[in-house]
Amino acid sequence: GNSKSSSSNNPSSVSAIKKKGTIRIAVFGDLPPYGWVNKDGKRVGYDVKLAHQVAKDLGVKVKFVQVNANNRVDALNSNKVDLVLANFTVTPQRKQVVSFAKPYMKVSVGVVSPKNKPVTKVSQLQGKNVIVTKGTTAETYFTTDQKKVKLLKFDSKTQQFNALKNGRGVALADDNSYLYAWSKSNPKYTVGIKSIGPKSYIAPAVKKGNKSLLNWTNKEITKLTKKSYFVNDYNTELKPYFGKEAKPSDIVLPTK
Amino acid sequence: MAHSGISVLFEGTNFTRLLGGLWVTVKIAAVALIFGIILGIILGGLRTFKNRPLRVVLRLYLEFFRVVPTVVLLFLFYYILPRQMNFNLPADQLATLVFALWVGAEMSDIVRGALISVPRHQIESGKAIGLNRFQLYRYVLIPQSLTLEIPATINLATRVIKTTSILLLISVMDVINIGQQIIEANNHTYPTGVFWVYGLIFLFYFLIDYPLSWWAKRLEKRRLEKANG
Amino acid sequence: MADKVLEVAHLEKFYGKKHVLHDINFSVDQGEVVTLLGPSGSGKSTLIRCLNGLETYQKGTITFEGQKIVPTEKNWQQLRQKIGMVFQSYDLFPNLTVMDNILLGPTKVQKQDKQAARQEAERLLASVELSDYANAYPRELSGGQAQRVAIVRALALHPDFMLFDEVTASLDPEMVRGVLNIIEGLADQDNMTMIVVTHEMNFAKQIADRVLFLQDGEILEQTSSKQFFSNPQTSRAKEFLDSMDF
Amino acid sequence: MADKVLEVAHLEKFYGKKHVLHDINFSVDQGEVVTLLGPSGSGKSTLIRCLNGLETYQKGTITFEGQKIVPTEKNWQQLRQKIGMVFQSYDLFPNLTVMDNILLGPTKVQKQDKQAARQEAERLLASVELSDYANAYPRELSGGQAQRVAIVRALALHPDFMLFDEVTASLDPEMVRGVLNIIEGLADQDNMTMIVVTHEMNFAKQIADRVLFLQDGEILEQTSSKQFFSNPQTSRAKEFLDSMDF
Amino acid sequence: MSWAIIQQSLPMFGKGFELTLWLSFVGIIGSIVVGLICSLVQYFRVPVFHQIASVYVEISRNTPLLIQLFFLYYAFPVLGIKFGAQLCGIIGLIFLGGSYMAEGFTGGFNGVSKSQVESGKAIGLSRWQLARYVVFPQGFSLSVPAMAANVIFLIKETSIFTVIAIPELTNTALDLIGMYYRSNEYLFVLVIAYAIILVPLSIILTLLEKRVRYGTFGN
Ligand SMILES: Nc1ncnc2c1ncn2[C@@H]1O[C@H](COP(=O)(O)OP(=O)(O)OP(=O)(O)O)[C@@H](O)[C@H]1O
Ligand SMILES: Nc1ncnc2c1ncn2[C@@H]1O[C@H](COP(=O)(O)OP(=O)(O)OP(=O)(O)O)[C@@H](O)[C@H]1O
Ligand SMILES: [Mg+2]
Ligand SMILES: [Mg+2]
Repeated sequence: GNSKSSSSNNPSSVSAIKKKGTIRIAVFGDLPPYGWVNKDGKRVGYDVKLAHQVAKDLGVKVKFVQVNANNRVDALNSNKVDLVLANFTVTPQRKQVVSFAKPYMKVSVGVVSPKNKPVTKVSQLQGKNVIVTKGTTAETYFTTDQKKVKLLKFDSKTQQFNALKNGRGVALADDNSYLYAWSKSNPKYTVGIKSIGPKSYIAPAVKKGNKSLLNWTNKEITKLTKKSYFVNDYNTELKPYFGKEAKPSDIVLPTK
Repeated sequence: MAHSGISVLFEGTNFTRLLGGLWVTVKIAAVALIFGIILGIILGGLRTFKNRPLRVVLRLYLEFFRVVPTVVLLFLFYYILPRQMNFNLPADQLATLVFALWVGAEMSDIVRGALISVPRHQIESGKAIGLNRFQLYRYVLIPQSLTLEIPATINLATRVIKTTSILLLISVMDVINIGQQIIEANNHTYPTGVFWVYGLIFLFYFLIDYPLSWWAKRLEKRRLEKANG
Repeated sequence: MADKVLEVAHLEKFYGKKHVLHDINFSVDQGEVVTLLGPSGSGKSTLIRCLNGLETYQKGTITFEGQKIVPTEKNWQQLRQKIGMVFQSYDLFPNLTVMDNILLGPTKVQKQDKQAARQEAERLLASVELSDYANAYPRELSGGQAQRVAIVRALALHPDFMLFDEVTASLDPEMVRGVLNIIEGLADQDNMTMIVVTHEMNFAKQIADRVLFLQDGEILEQTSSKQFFSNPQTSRAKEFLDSMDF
Repeated sequence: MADKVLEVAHLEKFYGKKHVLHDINFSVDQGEVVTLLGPSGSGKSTLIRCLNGLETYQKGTITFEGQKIVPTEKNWQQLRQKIGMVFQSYDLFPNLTVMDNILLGPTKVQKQDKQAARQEAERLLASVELSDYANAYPRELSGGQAQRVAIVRALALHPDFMLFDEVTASLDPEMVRGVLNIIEGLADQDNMTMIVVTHEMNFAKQIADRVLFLQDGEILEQTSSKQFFSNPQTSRAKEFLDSMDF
Repeated sequence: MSWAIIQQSLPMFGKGFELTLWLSFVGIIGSIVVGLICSLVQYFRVPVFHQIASVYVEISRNTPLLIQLFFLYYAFPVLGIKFGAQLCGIIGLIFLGGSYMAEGFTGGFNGVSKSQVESGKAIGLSRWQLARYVVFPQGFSLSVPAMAANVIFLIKETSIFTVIAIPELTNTALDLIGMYYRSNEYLFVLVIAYAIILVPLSIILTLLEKRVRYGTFGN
C-alpha cells in the first residue's frame, strides 16, 4: 500500500492531535496485565497506563481502540489510530511497514506448558501442536525457524489461552513478558522455556512517515525512562501479576 | 462444578456490560437494515427495468456481495478502503456500512423477485386504464409485492443479526468481544466462566432472532393460505 | 359510409420467429359491434392486444379516429384512455377497494376532480347493481361481480371504444348472464363501439353487427353476423360452429 | 329394485362452523348414471369428495356395495381402488410419463403384473385415441388430452364406480367434446355406475338417468332426468335451468 | 499490488483452498443427511422425534454459527467433551446446515399442490406410496433452488472457522496478513479463491431458479 502522507495533511501529526484534542491509541483488550478490561469494565494495564501518561503529556484526551495482534499494523496504516501501545515487538518485517519509536520493554518468545507435562526444550515440540496468536513474533519465529513444529493459530489472546487450557496443543508460545503473568494466575502451567529466538524490544509504533509524532514519542520515552516511570509502572501494574520467576530488569530497560 | 460458574455473569458490572455489547450489536444490525432495505428497494426496482447496462451493473453488485463471505467483506473494507481511498471510519461505522451494502444487495434480489412475481395481467390491467410506469409501480406493483417481501425481509434481518457475531474480528466492542474480555478478566476465579458467558450470548441471539423468524413464518403461512384461497 | 373509428391495415405480428398474425385488414365504424371468433390459438387475443398497445407489431398500421398511431409506449399510454379493455381474468387490483380500483384511472391518469369522479363511479356501480360493494375488496366478490367491476373500471375513463377479451370465460355459468347483459346494454343503449372476443355463440349472435372469423392468424371470413351464423362461407367456420353446440 | 351400489344416509358436513351439507340422503343403483347439478357453492364438490374419502364428514353413513364404510384413512385407501374419481384440473403427475401415470395405481397399489397392466393401459389409451402419447410427459399434452389421460388413469384400476367433478370446466370449448364422448361411452357401452357433476346441461340431459339438484348444501330435487329437464318441481331449479341457456 | 507476493503465497492458499472445499463438502453432505432425516420425521409426524426436530431447527436457525463454534470448541471442553478443531467445524456446520436443509426439503414437500396429493389418493396410493411416488419426487425438484442457495451459504460460512484456528482460506489470509502485512495481495487472492468456488455455483443457482419457476420435469 502507499502510506505516504505529507505532514501538512497528516491527521496524526502532533499538531493535528493537539488540534483535535484526542489521541487515538491502539491497545489490547484481553491481555492482562498489559492491556485488558477489568471486572468493572475499565481499561487497565501497563500499556494502558503508559497511554494515559502519553495523552497527559500531550495535553489531550485519550481514545482507546482495541486491537488484536494481527491488525496492529493496519490500524496504523488505515489511520484508525495515531499510536500503537499494544505490546508491539520490533521486528525487521514490521520496521518496513511502520515506524517504531524508542523501546520501553525487553521481550523474547517464551513457551508455557502444563506443569505435569512441562516443555523445556524446543526439540520436545517437533511434530506437536503449539498454540500461537496470529501476527505475533512467536508465530513468525516458529514459522521461519522451527518448521517442524505444527502451529494452531488464533485471533485473540482469549482464544489462545482457552485453547491451551482445553489441551488443544502441548504448549503455547508468546512473548515471555505476559506468559509470566498468565502462569501466575494459572498455577497449573509453567513457563518451561523462558526465552527462545532473538531477544527483542517492545516499542510504541506510529504510521510510517509520521515524523512529527515519532520524534515526540522518542523524546517522551527518553524522558519517562529517565524519570524511572517504567519501573513504577512495572511495580504497580505488572508485579502483582508476575510470579517469582520475574524481576523488573527482565522487562524494563535500564535507566540510562 | 459447572453451576458455580454462573455467578460470573453477575460479578461486578459484567451483566450490564454484556447488555451494552448486545446493544452495540443490535444498533449496528438495525441501522444497517434500515439503510440497506431502502437501498435494496431502490436497486430492486431498478433491476426490473429493461436497461441492459444498468441491469448488468446491478447484477454484478449483487453477485459480488453474494459470493464473498461477509467476514471477508468486512476485512476488505477494513483494510482496503481507508488506504486506497483515504476514507476512514471507526470500526462500528465501517461494519454498519458493510452490512448495509450487503443487505442492499440481498434486498434488491428480494424486491426484484417479488416485483416480477406480480402477475403479468395485473400490469396489463394497469396499463389498460392508462397508468404510466411510475403510477404502475406506485399503485400496483409495489403494494402487491409487499406481502411477498415482508417475510423474506424479516428472515434477512435474522440473518443480519446472526452475522453481527463476526464483528469481533474487526474489534468492534460487540457482545462477543465483551464476553471475551469478561472471560479473560475472570479467568482464575471462574474457570467455567467460558461456558456461561458463551451460553448467555447464545441465549441473547436466540431471544432476538426466534421471535423474528416466528413472525416471518406466520406471515408467510398466512400469505400462502390467502394465495390458495 | 359511416365514420371509421378504427382502421387496421396489413398488420403482421411475430412472436420471435412464430408468425401469429398474417396481413390483418379491417375497420370498425362508429357505434358498430364486431365480434372476433375463432378456435383457440387462432390469434384473437393477440390481435385485440395489439389494438391496445399491449403487444408490439412488426408491420402494418393502426389508425384510430383518423390518426395513424405511432406505436410508442407514451402514445399508447395516452390512447388507452380512449380505448378501454377488459380481460378474461377479472383483474382487479387486490390491494385496492372496488371504489379505489375504479377511481385510479379517472383521478390519477385523467386528473379528474375526485368528488366528481366518485359520483360518476357510484352511478356506474349502480348501473351494474353493485352499489353495496363500493368499499369491498376484490377478494370479497364473486367472479361475476368482479368482472362487472372490471367493466366499470374501464368505462370510468369514458373511452370511445371498448375491447372485451373473453370476459366470461372464467365465470361460473350462472354468473355469465349478468356480465353479458351489461355488454349488451352498452351496445344497444349507449351505442358504444366495440370489439368482443367470446366463446358464447348465442351471445355473439345476439350482439354482433359483424363477425371476423380468425384461423391461424388469418381473417378467414368477415361478414355480417346474420350471414355468418346462418350460412358461413368457409368449411372451417362451419366446422367451428358445429363444435360449439354440443 | 336393482342392486344398490351406493347409499348415503343423513350425511352432514361442516367446515369449521360452516354447515355445507345438510342431511343428504340418496342412493345409486348398479349401472345408473346420476348427475349432480346446482349453482356454484351449493356443495357439489364437497359431496362428491366425501364419497371418495377426500373430505371427512361429521354425521351420517355411506354404504358401498352393501358394506357400511368405517371412515378411516386406511379403509378409504382400500376403497378408492373401487371408487374412481376424476377432477376438474386434469392433475396428472408432472414427474411421470403418461404411461407411468396410468400404471402407478395398477402396479403399486393393486400389485398387478406389470406386463398385463401395461397391455391394459395401452388398450385404454387406444380407446381415447392417445396411443401415441404413452411416453409423453403431461406438459406436452393439451388440456383435453391430459383430461382424457386422467380418466384412463382412474379406469385402469377397474373401479366399480366413477365420480366426475366438472371434468370439462377448465377446457377450451373445442376440446370439451372429446372428453364428454368418452364419459358417454362409459355410461352407454360399459354400463359404468357413476356420479357426474357438470355445467354442460345438454350433456347432462343426454347422459343422466337421474338428477340430484343441490342448493345451499341441501338436495332440493331428486328426480329422473326427463322430468327434471322438462318440468322441474322447485322454482329454484327452474331458475337455474333458465340461467344456463342464454 | 505485487505479483511476486501473490505467487509466494499461492502454496499456502492452495492448502486453505483444499481444506475449505473438503470441510464444505463433508459439511454439506452431512447437512443434507440431517436435513433429510428431520424433514422426513416432520413429514410423517413421527411422534417425539418430530418435536425434537422442530426444537433443533429453531435453535440452529436462530443462533450464529460463530457462537455455536465457540461453544463446541471453547465451552464444551469445560464439561469434559472435546473435539478437534476440524471436527468442531464440521459438527458446527452440519448443526447449522441441517436445519437450513430441513427447511428447504419441507418447503419443497409443502409446495407440492394439494390437488396432486388428492389425485394420488384418488388412485388408492397409501401414505407411503403417496410420499414415494408423488410428494418426494416433486418436492425434491421444488426444493432444488433452496438447496443450491444453502450450499452457497454453507460454503461461505466456513470462513467463520477462522475463529477456531482451522487453516481454511480466510484463516490463511488473515494469518499471512498478520505476519507480512500485505493485505492488498492476500485479500485479493482470498476473494478470487472464493469466486472460483462460488461464482459457478451462483450461476447454476440462477439457472435452477428459472427452471423450477417454469416447472420443468422429465427431460
Ligand atoms: N407470448 C407468446 N409467445 C409466443 N407465442 C405466443 C405468445 N402468446 C401467444 N402465442 C401464440 O400465438 C398464437 C395466438 O395466440 P392467442 O392467445 O392470440 O390465441 P387466441 O385466439 O386468443 O386463443 P384462446 O381462444 O385460447 O384465447 C398461439 O399459437 C399462441 O401459442
Ligand atoms: N376448505 C374449505 N373451507 C371452508 N369452506 C369451504 C371449503 N371448501 C368449500 N367450502 C365452502 O363449502 C361450500 C360448498 O363448496 P363446493 O366447492 O362443494 O361447491 P360446488 O357446488 O362444488 O361449487 P362449484 O360449482 O363452484 O364447484 C361453499 O360455500 C364453499 O365456500
Ligand atoms: Mg385468447
Ligand atoms: Mg365444485
